[in-house]
Amino acid sequence: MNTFYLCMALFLALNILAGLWRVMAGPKPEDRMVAAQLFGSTGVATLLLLSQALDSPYIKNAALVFALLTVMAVLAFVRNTSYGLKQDKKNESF
Amino acid sequence: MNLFEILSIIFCLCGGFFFLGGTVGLIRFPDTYSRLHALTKADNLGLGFIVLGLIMVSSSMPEIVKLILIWLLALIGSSSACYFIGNHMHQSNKPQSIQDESDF
Amino acid sequence: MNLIFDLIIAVCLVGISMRIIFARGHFQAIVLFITYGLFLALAWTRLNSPDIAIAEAAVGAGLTGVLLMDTLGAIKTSEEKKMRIKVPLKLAVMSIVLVIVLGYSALQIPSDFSGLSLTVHNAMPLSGLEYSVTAVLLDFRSYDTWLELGVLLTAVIGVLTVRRRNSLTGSALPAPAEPVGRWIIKILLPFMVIIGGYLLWLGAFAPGGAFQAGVVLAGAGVMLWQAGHPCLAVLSNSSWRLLLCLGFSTFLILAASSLYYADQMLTHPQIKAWILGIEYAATISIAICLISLIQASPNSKLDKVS
Amino acid sequence: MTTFAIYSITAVVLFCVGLMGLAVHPNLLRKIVCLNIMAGGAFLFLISLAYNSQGPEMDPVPQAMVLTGIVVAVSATSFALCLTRMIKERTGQCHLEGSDKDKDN
Amino acid sequence: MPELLILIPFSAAILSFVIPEKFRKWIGLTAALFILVSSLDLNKKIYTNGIQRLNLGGWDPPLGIALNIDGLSIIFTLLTATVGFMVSLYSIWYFSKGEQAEQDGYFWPLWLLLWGGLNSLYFVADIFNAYVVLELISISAAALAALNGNASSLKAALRYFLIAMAGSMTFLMGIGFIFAQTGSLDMQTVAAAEQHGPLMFSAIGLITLGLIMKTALVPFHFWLPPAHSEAPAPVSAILSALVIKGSFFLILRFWFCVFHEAQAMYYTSLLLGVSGVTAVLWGSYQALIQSRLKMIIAYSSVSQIGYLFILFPLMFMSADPYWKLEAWTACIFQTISHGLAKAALFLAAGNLIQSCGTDHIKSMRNIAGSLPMTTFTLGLAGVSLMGLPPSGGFVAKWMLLQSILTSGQWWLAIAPVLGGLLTAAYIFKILSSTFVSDQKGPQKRNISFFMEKSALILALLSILMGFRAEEISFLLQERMSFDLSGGYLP
Repeated sequence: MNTFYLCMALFLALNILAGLWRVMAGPKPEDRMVAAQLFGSTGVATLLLLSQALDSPYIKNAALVFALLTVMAVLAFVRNTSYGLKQDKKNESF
Repeated sequence: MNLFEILSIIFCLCGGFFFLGGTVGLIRFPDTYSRLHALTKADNLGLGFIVLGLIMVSSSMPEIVKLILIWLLALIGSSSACYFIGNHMHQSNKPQSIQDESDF
Repeated sequence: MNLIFDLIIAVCLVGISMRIIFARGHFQAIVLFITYGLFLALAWTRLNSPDIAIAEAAVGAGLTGVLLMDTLGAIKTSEEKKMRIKVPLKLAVMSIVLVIVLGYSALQIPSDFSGLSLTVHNAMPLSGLEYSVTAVLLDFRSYDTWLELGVLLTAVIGVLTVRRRNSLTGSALPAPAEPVGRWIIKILLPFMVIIGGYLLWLGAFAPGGAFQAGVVLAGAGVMLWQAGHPCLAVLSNSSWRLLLCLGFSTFLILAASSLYYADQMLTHPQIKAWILGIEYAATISIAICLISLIQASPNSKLDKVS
Repeated sequence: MTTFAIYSITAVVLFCVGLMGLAVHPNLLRKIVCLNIMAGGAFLFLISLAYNSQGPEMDPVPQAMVLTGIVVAVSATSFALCLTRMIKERTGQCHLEGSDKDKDN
Repeated sequence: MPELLILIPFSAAILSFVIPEKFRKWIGLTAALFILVSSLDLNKKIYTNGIQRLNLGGWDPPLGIALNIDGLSIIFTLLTATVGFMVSLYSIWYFSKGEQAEQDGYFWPLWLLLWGGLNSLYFVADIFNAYVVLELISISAAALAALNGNASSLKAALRYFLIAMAGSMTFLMGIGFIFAQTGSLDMQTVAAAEQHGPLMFSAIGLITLGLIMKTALVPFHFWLPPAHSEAPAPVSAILSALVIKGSFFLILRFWFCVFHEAQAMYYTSLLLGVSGVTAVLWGSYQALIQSRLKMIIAYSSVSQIGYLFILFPLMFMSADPYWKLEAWTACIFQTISHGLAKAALFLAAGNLIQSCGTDHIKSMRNIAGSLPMTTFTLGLAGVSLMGLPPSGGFVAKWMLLQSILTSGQWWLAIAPVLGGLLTAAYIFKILSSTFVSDQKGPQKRNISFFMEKSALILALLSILMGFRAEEISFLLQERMSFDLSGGYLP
């Protein structure tokens, strides 16, 4: 059974590897960011499968943290462009 | 091998299939919007199936709750990230905006 | 099967690191670096170190990503066009020689290497803790942890010095225009706080602990700040400063009082409550320091202009 | 080949790649990223040692060392990035070569 | 109690970070006084009672972390306390007026953290602990180097910091190799373990490489001159007199306490010797052709660091234990006298800059008339750097030359002979320009009494330490926790 999960994890890791092509090819920064997003959810799945395959339940916490925090980089990406600053001035309230 | 394990395998395979679809979409689709679309949908579904597959073999209730929580958080995270990227693209495609690909 | 997995992770790590160096765009390099963090997290998982995996997931995916993206946003220029990196032959040869020498000696590591695991294992009952990594961090080698908190504090003071800041006043960002930006914060923030607390609680007997919890809480703070909330700037200047040095000074007080009472620095009664108290102080201070590092680095006046 | 051998050699390679990148890349942001690659290599080496240990459990000491190291690396990275930003603001450049003149005066 | 030397600076740093800015300097000065007193007290204890080894947290090494206080630690602690106290005294007035005033609030917490880090480094007995302390020192030193806030100092600080971080990472990798070989982090246990084979070879290489990057030995010296010359005067003094000595201290600790893998050390020591001789000549030559006073002093650091590394080939090639001991003592003497003299020079240069507004040699006309005491300080410190009797520098260079000649390695003698001549040349270059009298010189500002005095005292100490040579030799020869041929004493 564990071998199966490991195989699945391997398969997902290969998926990420394939997705790396998009990061390198671009052409727009958004494309690269989309690929990074793929790595976020695939990474969570890989961590979950590995946790099952290696019988270490605490890895699930790593997946949890990963799922929780990946969006931060995207937020930072969106903020740090001219658009982010232009739009921000319209709405100053939280 | 009991029924749950078989179900788990089936679900995980389904999940893997969706992930594969997402990756193929990311690589093959012609423009950013459709890539974004393919990717987010397929990946969230794939993650859902994998979580389902792992729930089948998990032993305790807290673990199941944690798995579902992970899926929900990933769902929230990736859908809003998708929105941010899409919205960002939409805005920056308007004239007078940065298209500086060498630095970004 | 395990070995194939290991090999693929290894090849990916090396490939990505090479690509980070040779990539022409900085943005691409940063996205690749985030991926590098993900693969490292997979490697930690495979190597049976959930603690490091959690920390790497939080740091690599969250904080370092934000730091690098923010800096890239601040430094982007049009003058520096795409440049191809050329490695001088001499340097390439030197690197290869270094790899061969170090790799050869790494292969000589005896297979019966046991490290300190037995020593720690035998001392575990005396420490009053159930989880060995936490025991090493907070009990056996607490001096290191103390100084590590000192490093974090020094970095904060360093950033404040470079920025000529005395407080975080004026460091708030404008709020995002879209409703989703505000909505997601409201959804995710409670989860972050709860999960941070959960990891802290877990640290006493399982992988987790002060640092992981601190990073997740710091993530919550940084998100709040990204959403336009003043975040740490709502604290009064003195309480913010006190919170920054909370962890370091807790250890300091412990060191001084144990020197006075027990004639030996950093000893404490082997009761769980003591260690947990230190751990809680360390968590808060780690979170506050990390948020301050991110929040203090932009210069509000200059960044808005560019 | 064992898991330990694979990871320790990878660690060495990552370390050297990071060192080389630090030496050749003129851009400061990239230099700092390279420094983090080096750190990743050093951490991976320590953890592979912990994995290799023949004790009753994984050796916790290298794990604690790496946790400490990660905190230190994050602090150092953010401090260095802050300096980079400041240099960019002052000189308009993002590398260490060239003149050290202030942009303003 | 030795722990106080760690506790006092750290508590003062926290206190000075929390309280309002105008009180910070008084906290700093009080702490400096306390540290000076307790290090003198500790010196007396070690001198009479012998070395101390303390376990922290109630755990014995290798499980816990220990502190190891021997003659070497004491000498470095005393050097740091002396220079630190004088620099603190100087800084109170230096940062009180003009454009320096806004740096005052930032200076004290960083400097006290740095001081605490240095003191913990001198007591270090655990190799991973050494890494953490080194990082503490690097970050605070880089932040201090950037204190000016102008573009060139920021660049210099970042260049320094990147090298220091690369050095730390290399050092950490070396720690990994040592741990892999010996399975321990405690220096005493590591020293007792078997050490041969490629693992230890790599470890010695990595650790030495990492530390010489931080010590700015040629060819890793390029970061030093800008970083030291762009910083404010007290910071330059701290960086050149103490911070590079900190990483040099660690090299000594590792080479003489931890390692005893003879073959690897033999080859590495040859390399270090060649680099050292090159550094002496190259640094002095560069100092000679500079036109700014602080650049001359900074390049002089590059060359003076070179002398320290001549120790290594002497130690591993000379067979006679007596001359080994002589070389060892010479090296430590050189460290102390260079620390004191260089701090005095940088403080005096700070006085000149505050007085003339610039540190170009050409604009320092008539300084001897308007600032006689500062000129005298420059002269005294110069005497020590050149190695004229009766200065500490003379004792160091004399002993060095003697052990070079008896060991038969004539090529090493180039360094003290040629280096001494070049040093004399650049010191005279500085001094001669101060005596040019020029009635139309720019308006000179007055310098605070304490700023001149603290520089002068440091210069005097670097001369006078030649008279206390016996006590220092006693500490170095009888109060060591290790044997010079490698390994800890039982």
